[in-house]
Amino acid sequence: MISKVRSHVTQNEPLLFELSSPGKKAYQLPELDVPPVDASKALGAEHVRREVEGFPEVSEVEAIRHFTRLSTWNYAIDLGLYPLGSCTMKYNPRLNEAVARIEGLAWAHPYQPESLSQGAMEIMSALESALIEITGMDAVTLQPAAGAHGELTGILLVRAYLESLGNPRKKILIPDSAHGTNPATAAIAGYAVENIKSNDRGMIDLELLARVVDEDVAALMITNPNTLGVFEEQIARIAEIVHSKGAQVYMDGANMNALVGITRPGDFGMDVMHLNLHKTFSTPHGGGGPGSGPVAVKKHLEPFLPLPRLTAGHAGLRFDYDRPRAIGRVKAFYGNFGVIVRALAYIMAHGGEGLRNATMDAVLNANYIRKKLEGYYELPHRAPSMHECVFSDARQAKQGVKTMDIAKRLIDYGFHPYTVSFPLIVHGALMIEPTETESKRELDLFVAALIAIAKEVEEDPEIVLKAPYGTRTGRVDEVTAARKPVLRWKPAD
Amino acid sequence: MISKVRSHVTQNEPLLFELSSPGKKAYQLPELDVPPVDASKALGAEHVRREVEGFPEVSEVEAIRHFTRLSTWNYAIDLGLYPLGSCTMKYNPRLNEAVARIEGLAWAHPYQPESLSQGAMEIMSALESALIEITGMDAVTLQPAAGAHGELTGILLVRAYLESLGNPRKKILIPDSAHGTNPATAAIAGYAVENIKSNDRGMIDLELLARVVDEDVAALMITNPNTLGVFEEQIARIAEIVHSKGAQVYMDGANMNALVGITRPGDFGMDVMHLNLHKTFSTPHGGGGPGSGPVAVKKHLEPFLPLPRLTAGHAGLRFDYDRPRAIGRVKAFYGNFGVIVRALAYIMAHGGEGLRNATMDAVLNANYIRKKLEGYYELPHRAPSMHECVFSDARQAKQGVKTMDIAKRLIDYGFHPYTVSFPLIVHGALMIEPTETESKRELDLFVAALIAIAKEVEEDPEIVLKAPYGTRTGRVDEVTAARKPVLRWKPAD
Amino acid sequence: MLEACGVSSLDDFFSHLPPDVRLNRQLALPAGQSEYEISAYFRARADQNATGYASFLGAGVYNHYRPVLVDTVVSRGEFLTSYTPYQAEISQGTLTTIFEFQTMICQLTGMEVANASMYCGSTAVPEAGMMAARITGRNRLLVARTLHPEYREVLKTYARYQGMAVEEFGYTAGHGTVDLDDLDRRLDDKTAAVILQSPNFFGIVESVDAAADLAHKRGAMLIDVFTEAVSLGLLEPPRQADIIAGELQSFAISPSYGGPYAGVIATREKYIRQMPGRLAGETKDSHGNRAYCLTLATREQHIRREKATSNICTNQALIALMATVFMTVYGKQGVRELAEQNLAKAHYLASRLPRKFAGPFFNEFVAAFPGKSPETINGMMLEKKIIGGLPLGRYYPELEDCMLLCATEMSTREQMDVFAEVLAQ
Amino acid sequence: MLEACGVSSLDDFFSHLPPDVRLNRQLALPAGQSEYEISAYFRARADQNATGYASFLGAGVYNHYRPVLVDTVVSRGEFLTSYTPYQAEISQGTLTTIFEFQTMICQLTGMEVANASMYCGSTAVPEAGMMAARITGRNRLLVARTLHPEYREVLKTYARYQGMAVEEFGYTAGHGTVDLDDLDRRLDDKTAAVILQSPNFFGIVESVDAAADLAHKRGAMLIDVFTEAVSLGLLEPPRQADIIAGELQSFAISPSYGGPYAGVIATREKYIRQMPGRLAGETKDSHGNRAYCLTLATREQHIRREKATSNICTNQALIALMATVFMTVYGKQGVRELAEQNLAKAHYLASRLPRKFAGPFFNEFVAAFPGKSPETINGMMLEKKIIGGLPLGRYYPELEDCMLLCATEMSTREQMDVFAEVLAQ
Ligand SMILES: Cc1ncc(COP(=O)(O)O)c(C=O)c1O
Ligand SMILES: Cc1ncc(COP(=O)(O)O)c(C=O)c1O
Repeated sequence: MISKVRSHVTQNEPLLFELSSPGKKAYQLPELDVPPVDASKALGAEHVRREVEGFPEVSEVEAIRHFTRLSTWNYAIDLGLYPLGSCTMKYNPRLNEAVARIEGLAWAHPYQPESLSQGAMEIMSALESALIEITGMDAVTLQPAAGAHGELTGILLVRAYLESLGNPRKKILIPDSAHGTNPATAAIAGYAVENIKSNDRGMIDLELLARVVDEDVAALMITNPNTLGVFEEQIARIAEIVHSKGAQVYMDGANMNALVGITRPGDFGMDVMHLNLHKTFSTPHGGGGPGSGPVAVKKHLEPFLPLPRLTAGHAGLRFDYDRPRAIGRVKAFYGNFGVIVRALAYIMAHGGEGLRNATMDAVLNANYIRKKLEGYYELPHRAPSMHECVFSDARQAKQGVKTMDIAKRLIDYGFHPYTVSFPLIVHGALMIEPTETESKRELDLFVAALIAIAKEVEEDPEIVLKAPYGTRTGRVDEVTAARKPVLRWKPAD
Repeated sequence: MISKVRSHVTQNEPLLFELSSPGKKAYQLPELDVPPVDASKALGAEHVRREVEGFPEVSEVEAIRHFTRLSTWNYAIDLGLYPLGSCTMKYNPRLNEAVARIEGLAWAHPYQPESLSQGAMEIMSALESALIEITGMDAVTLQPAAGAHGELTGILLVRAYLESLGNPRKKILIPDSAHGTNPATAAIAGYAVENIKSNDRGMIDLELLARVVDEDVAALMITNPNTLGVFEEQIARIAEIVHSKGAQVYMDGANMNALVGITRPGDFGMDVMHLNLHKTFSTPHGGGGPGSGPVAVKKHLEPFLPLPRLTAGHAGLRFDYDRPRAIGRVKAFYGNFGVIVRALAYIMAHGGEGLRNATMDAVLNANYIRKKLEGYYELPHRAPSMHECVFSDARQAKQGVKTMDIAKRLIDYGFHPYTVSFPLIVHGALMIEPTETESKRELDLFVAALIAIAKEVEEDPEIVLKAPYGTRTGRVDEVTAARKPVLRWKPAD
Repeated sequence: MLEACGVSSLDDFFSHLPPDVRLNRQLALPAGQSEYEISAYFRARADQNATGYASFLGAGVYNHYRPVLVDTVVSRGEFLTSYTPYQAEISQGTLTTIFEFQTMICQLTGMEVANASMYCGSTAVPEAGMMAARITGRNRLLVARTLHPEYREVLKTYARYQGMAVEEFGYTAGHGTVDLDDLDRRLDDKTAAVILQSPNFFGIVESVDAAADLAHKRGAMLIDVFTEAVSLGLLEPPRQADIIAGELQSFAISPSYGGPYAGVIATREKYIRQMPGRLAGETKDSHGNRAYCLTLATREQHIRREKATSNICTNQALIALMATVFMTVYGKQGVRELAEQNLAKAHYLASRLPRKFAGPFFNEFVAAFPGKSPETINGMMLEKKIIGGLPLGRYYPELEDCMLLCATEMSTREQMDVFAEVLAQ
Repeated sequence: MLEACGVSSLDDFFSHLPPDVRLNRQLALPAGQSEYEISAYFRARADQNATGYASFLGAGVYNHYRPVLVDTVVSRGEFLTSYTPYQAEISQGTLTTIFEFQTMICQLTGMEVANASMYCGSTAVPEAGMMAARITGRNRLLVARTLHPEYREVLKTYARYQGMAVEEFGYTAGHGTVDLDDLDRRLDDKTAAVILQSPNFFGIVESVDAAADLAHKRGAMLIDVFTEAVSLGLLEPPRQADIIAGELQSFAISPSYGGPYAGVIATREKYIRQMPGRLAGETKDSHGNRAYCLTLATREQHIRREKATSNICTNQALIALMATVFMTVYGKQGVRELAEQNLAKAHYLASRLPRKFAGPFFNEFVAAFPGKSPETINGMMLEKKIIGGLPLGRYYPELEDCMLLCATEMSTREQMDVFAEVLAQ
């Protein structure tokens, strides 16, 4: 009945520290070609430690087996559909990994002379130009390390800009559907957060907006398409309203995968936005990162972009540090260059048309899933879906089955779950983003699994409540983990 | 009770051809920068095919998922102990993979000018010298592609040598404990095979040998340590006896992992031998290959080594094609260079002392297992073990359980089985070679598993007879496979 | 599929977008290219960069050997292409490695808890500063001028709008260590934390505990920063520090022109709930087996929103895994031997050059060339295929005739001799 | 562990070896080196080889792009570090890929069965010859002079002691294709097989079926050989052949100075039991699920010993997997487009050079330079960072003023223009 997976022996493995035994080593250093130095003499005995207590000691084969065995406990894009809403878990071309490791790029030191860094700088400038074309904005900084970091950068730009006009203002408006990083960012930037309620179509309520926007509002942080996967149809009007009171519109671009090649934030009134290269532009998520969150702005914000700015000099590209109005630095060096390389490789592989096709396929796949499942799961908002669709567990909840239970049961069917209980405006949300790289075959299996689970909920909810069964690790007790935190290994005494 | 493994969901996957759908592609070619050519015009319509019928059409993500999913159905050294007797499944340092892929080596064309191949040639000559030192022989050819290929080369050398003395002779003596490639090789080299029975210590019976060696005998093919893992203590005498009748001694060096740094075939009278670089010198076995089977010889056989010979010329290294007495070529080009690179890297990493230590650890591990298991499994030969030990299923057979059943049950305990029913002189053999790269921890788990199985055989043989249970694939019906061979996929009609 | 969706063309999916915001042309980007062309492009760019140069650059980014095992591990699709391990039952691989990472960071730093990673060292510092502000309820940060200059810049950017005052204190001209008197003078009851780096930007080992005592006397916290993780193989960690913020680039993370790297924050158990970033914790599964999961999420933005301890979401997991593999490969003996080699190499180079400061140094030091310009010296070096040190004038006007030099286990005696000889001329 | 073994030192394990055969010193090899030193050594060797040259060498080893996916797949430990799949229950991954390999080789060659791989093309040929001898009970092999010269040498070495006579037949001076009249003259009732290559060593497409008809008339078999697998994307396979022996190096197997490569033998169902090498077959497991296993082992040395069809044991599994991934990545459209590009490139180059033969060619051709020596021409090319073609004099005295040139999808128009211009001078 479950056709996607079968269970198979997988190796157990202790922690490194339990595996460790004195004297084992997995390394060898070249012989020292200079006189050895007595550490206590050179540094002072009080500065020299006896040893790194508890540090592991294993052989090379134990090391590779350790990590290989652990890896088999993971699910991954390379194994199947990973429909996490808002995360854009698309397939990441392996070519990107290869080019990022080319010696002259991977081993470039950020302080090596600019004359010997032109290749790296050209890559950065090529990506900046591509992102400007894709977003329709006027300038881009590649410095931010991730989306949230881009948000902070963007809001600081807004603040610096407003300050330059005499008043930084007090608050930031954020729809209740927004991602958690939006309000968290606003707070760090020293702003008060005012949440605005979405209307029943899951979009911004224009009347409400008009009422709350005033001279205290620094900016509206809007996600478009929003976290329901819905395009804010009144986006142009929204921008007008915000601008009419001298406030700025910040767009969270995490969902650009729904827009690339179709419409450009710069063309619908956005003042500043960030992009998640690690989502839309395919850097593998690596179990949580790294990312890269470039910020794109309109002309009026350009003077405030972080230091340094990449500029064309007479002797090729150079970094400009002489920008008095800049907000300063948000990160050492120039950004997550390795991720920048991957994103450019991805854009080069697709080209303009390819990027547009990817967007259309992403939207097609989301709508296909929505259509196939709307008969089985509650669809709280009926507005057209873009790259993702959001159901709720309303029907299943009647049987006492929650979205998390359905998610766990999906694992038995051989899939990674969707995003659970986000966005907050949907109670018991199932947020599904398939991305463009999934085949119809994989989507059909996924749909079939969710339909089968819906049936299980009707016939025998218990099955679903105790899932998963097929995994080497049963349902994990997260409550105890938080109540009595054990955050590191300690030798049993 | 089984502490080494737990079962976990693993992805199912159809064959490529079932996955395929028209129009999908995982490749992109650069745009053609020359005029296209009409194939039918250029080649003649009759030479041009319509298409490659049935060839797969999949996307890049489908391709990588296909092979990633399939890979999870395999056991491997990277996952655990792989105690296949006679196969020397040791851990293969990943560095070897990296160096073999260095562009100037991986992309060297065998016909590029010798002046632009000195690096590759130096590597070959460095390995030749190392192998000469390790074997104590006088010359080495790296041309053979694997052990069996080396055997053929070696026997052809013997034949050419004897021919040069006027008589190639008729037969080759081979102990009944020998690997199947030995007799198969002798046959291809045009010799009759005479098997000689081992004595009850599993070694060559000197009286018997003295009786059978005569002027018709071209060579004795001997494996030392032999396939019981036993060192032929009379090896020097054996060589004398064979030589006394003008015959040659060929040593199958597949078990060199027991001798490196301890004793050298060249020092105990061997005339010619092959080495399995993919065993002793750690090229990963890759699911069946590639290998490399260099042949080492004493001076008198050197003139007959295959063409071309690597030699030092005035302008660096060169290949000598002008060797009238050579047996000719056994392979196009110069040998499996990529494997040669790996073997040299392995030797460089260990150094002389490291290689010797590896040998001693390999012997230690085998003896440890022998000691721990001799109380539970029949040890048909009590002679001291070198790198492997061979048990028999005699005790378990009384319960109707055969070595193959025990092997399958081992899989449930999280291990790859030992070599089953080889050597042929041991009925129902369990041939165990742990290699030096295994930790005591892994060995103890393995020993515990075999002991537990021995108990199961006593208490409830049925369990063992139906194993494995934990795998995604149950016991495979090999009989039907051979009776009605299905050797390729065909579209269902 | 279109049919199933009840539309006739892909365009229909976008028909609800206001026409005037639609892009009515293809993006003006070159046509899609093949793998071969793309790798050719990046190889060509790489060739424009420095290749085949010896280098004595450090200053927060160090040239250490990357064991082959590192890429072997992080290239496995199961690690490379998995998401943040929110679904513990199919993420135990990642979760276990994070737990091991947290443990090893604690062992290295002598702290009780460490998080799963921050973006990098430079952003870990302001996060630590904000953490101290929350804990102490104070809003003034005293930062050493011997902290990496770019880290200080980032700190100021972050602090500026949170009503956090950032004030710098100096270093002693003779030893190049923090000026404890200056620090003591500036300490007051509003000071949330004192922030310093050891080995500091000049490569000199600071007496962190002394600074800690001064800070603690005024109820302020001590935040110690490290940029050269390899030093921890040999250096006694600052037991008196309250928070340690560091950069792990030295642990098998390639320089990659400035990123991605991995930062980390470690502290005492009692401050856990004020810590930013993800944490993996141990628990049990429904069968009673040991299992791991992300925990204490109530600190984080997706739960706490504007009240979160930080806005960080995506972190540097895969890069932290590189560091985890590195620490595993070198292990207890290796991290020490590696540190000892770095110490020996740097001292060999220093023995042949005019040192500016007398303080004890690890693998970096400041060389002074009175009357000469470091840029000119570097120019001479380039001709020998050597990238010299970092000229310090831009960051420290008083050190305009100085450069910061670094030697690691990768620096050969031969390269160092050439460097010294060129100087001698 | 020593204790458990009841010995006091590791040496005790060797005490039973006769003292006079013991090595009483350490091996005279350099001390063990670090990863860093070893990779430095091999990089230095690599730099002594040709790097950064354009090349027009083919002659059995072709310069085709290797898709990144190939190493991604073969680097997975589960494929890289597994043994021959004798234990089917934990080897389904390898077995399935072999089954897919066998199928795709059949699809490419038009044969009914293919084995799991041979060492290489050059050793697959004698194996095919021996196979034909077993099937026909005859012992004479007629081999075309247009078969790769080194393949012919290997064939002779193998055949020599098995009482197999190897005789060559010629090619036509005009077209460079096999001389059918000469073949017909030499065919007799002792002839086990006729062996020829298409595209042949000169790059020219042979009329294999015509030769097959002649062979079959005399009850001999026809063995077709290919060295350039890419040609099969475009060329009609020789339906009349009885056995096809080929080299798959073109399918993502790097030239690697001559190996490891992967050979293959394909034939008709009725000859399976005379086939050398491993075969994977489909069957069921105890649950009735489809499964694969190695089969027909009764042909092989480990069962049949001296009566085996071949002595091959270890084959080229991992290399064959590279070819499998390559065929998957390119697929139906790709193998054709790739072949078409090779055709176009070679014809562009040929259009600017004096061709020796008139026969239809794929991506290689013979260029003749009357009065000039190919070596001198190549010398001129080297100065332009171009490695020219293979001088044919060594293999074909009558072609001493000729070289064999190859162009693939990797050859750029620019390189080819430079080549032609240098010649023009
Ligand atoms: C809508 C949205 N905004 C912002 C973010 C934050 O991006 P990052 O995780 O790169 O900091 C995310 C990522 O989950 C997101 O989904
Ligand atoms: C004892 C012995 N001899 C010869 C061989 C043949 O070597 P290869 O498989 O490399 O042809 C083997 C390999 O299994 C072996 O174990």
